[in-house]
Amino acid sequence: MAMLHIVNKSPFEKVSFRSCLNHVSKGDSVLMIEDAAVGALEGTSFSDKLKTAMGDVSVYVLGGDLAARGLSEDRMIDGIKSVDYAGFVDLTVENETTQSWL
Amino acid sequence: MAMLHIVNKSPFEKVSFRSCLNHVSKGDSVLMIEDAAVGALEGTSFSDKLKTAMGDVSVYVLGGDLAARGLSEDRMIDGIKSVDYAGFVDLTVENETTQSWL
Amino acid sequence: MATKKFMFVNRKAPYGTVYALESLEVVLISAAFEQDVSLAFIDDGVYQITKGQNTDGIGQKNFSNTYKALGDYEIKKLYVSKESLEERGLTQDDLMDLVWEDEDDDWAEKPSIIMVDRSEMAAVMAEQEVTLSF
Amino acid sequence: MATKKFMFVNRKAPYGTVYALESLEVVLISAAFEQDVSLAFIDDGVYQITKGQNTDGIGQKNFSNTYKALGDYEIKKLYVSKESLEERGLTQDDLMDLVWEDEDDDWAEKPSIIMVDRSEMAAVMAEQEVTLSF
Amino acid sequence: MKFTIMINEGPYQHQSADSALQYCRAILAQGHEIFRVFFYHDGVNNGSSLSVPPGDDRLIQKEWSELSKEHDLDLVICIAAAQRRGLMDADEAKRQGFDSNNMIEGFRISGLGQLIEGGIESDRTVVFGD
Amino acid sequence: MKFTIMINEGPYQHQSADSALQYCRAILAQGHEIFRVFFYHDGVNNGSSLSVPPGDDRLIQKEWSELSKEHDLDLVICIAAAQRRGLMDADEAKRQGFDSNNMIEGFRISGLGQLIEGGIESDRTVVFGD
Repeated sequence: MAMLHIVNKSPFEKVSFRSCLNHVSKGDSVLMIEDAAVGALEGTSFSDKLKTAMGDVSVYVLGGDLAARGLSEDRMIDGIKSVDYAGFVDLTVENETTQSWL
Repeated sequence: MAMLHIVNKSPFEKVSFRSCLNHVSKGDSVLMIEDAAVGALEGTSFSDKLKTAMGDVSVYVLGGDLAARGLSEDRMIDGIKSVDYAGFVDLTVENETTQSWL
Repeated sequence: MATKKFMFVNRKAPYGTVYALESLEVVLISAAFEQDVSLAFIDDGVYQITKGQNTDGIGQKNFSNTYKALGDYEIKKLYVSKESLEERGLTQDDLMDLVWEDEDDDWAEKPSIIMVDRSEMAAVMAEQEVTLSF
Repeated sequence: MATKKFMFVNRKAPYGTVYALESLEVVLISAAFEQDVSLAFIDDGVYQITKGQNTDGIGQKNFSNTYKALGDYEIKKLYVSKESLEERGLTQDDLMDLVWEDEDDDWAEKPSIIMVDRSEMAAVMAEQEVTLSF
Repeated sequence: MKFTIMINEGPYQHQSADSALQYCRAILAQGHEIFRVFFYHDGVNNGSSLSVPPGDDRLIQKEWSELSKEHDLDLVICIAAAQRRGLMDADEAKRQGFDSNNMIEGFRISGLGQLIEGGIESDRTVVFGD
Repeated sequence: MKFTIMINEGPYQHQSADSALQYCRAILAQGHEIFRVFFYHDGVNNGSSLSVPPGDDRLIQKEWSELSKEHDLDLVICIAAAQRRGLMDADEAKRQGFDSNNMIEGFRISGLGQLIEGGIESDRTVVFGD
């Protein structure tokens, strides 16, 4: 069963994002919302960790949360897809289960 | 002026403790309270970082918070002193200023 | 009612925040619904089940004994992250001795704590149908 | 009333929590007390002053323009951590152009943002008399 | 598809209440069903009737209340969490001997079993928290 | 020595309210003076009058209220933060047209200037939060 992992904390502030990536299964999806959106950027101290994980999982970011923090989508790591809340719902439907990394 | 730095978050969960240690001045004191108390243990993935800082600063832990999490004082890094709330007040008085690393 | 695989994920230390306590309250209620319940203790969540907790100095109630009652409620799968213990300088010896009694085996006491590494924990998580985090 | 050195330490991203917004409200009030005010932006606090913030997608008010008003309130020392920007893949170009007008210099606009490394930030923090964190 | 949502944080302090609200609106807009929204921990404060934020800010509690009315949502506040935090409806206030109450229309107070039932009865359970 | 304390989190959810309470007791036990305790952000919920925790748990709001009475403490709840979160005394409730109010005795509502004044007037300012 594929799982949607929802992360909402900055990878620079809390360990939850890393913990999530340490516990995903191949074929799962990871969605960054709220403060976690800042993790989508290329060229950060976290981006290599995320790019490695992207070999196994699909990664998404809630576009509204990225924009709120002044970050434009063209600075994202290649392969990350931006979604809106409708897309968030779609991801929940497409994956059989969800886990929030609080 | 000497400063008392108060940290209250686990160094394994949040970056605030490391951030504190990156911004202390020689002669300052660091007090671990609440979830930060777990940072007092020897032999963790954080203990080397704290021991290095102890060359410049004095480090204290609120004993009640350590005990609440099932950790005994004999497992602390050498040189860390355990205090109670009265000792917390004393530290606030002895240092001219305080900064809480929230 | 249907039976589903429920997992309660505990990532936070006790007492510093209320999540550990109120999570445990949900776990106890879940027992009444006869679901297939697992608990995961990862990251600072491992501090929830350390032995020897003493809250006299902080003015909060020590609720660690409640974990010992989980076996009586047929909640007997407590997955603990090996890596999380190691990073924190802890071993399984630092954890409470949590057990359940197997009625099919003359009520023999059996361990509830299952030590797993990250890939094993990931496999357990992948099997769940409802995952609640606190 | 006495004049003291006040520092407001901002370590958290805006919108994910209320701290950035309510911290800014305190900073504005402090101006009325004519204190010697400094702000520190470290760790995720640097996201508070990025330019181009657009909150249309999250249902919250965009308050980033308020930082631009700080200069008018004689709040003109905004210390920003170089290392925090770097770790996040940001540069000073990603921050708003925050300025104050120097009345002793024919109201010339001068930058309020002061880029500092960790040891410089530590030195600024060590000078403070009242440090408020949110 | 049927959803249950759990919300662990109160309004304003954390974004989780905002995110959950937007997510619920998107669920409904796509024709899915919300079986239940369960408010736990400080999340119970989303049901407060006494909030008066600045005029240019959102009033999250009222948005929940109105969404509930419009879509006949089942918004459940955990009684144990609510008692700790001082959130109560008129009946509970009366039972406890208080003159005042502070729960906004559209929510109801019930036990933790409602959360587990939501997990069992729904196709998806999604948690918003800190 | 004169202290001002700021508390950023509500009761129960985070330990900061507990820690601050114990710290204030220790200050007073040593004969120091508490100039002011300022409740900000969710910290305003420490002033709620409607909490009814389980019988074997502490009632943090009442402990503040009693400490205030015993030592004539100045416990100040930030009005802007309180309005966002639905915490109000009888006067404010009347002004806003509400039938109910939920502020416990021993606290008063005022503005953010009280925090800055506390910082200026006190020898030490200590912050408790998340």
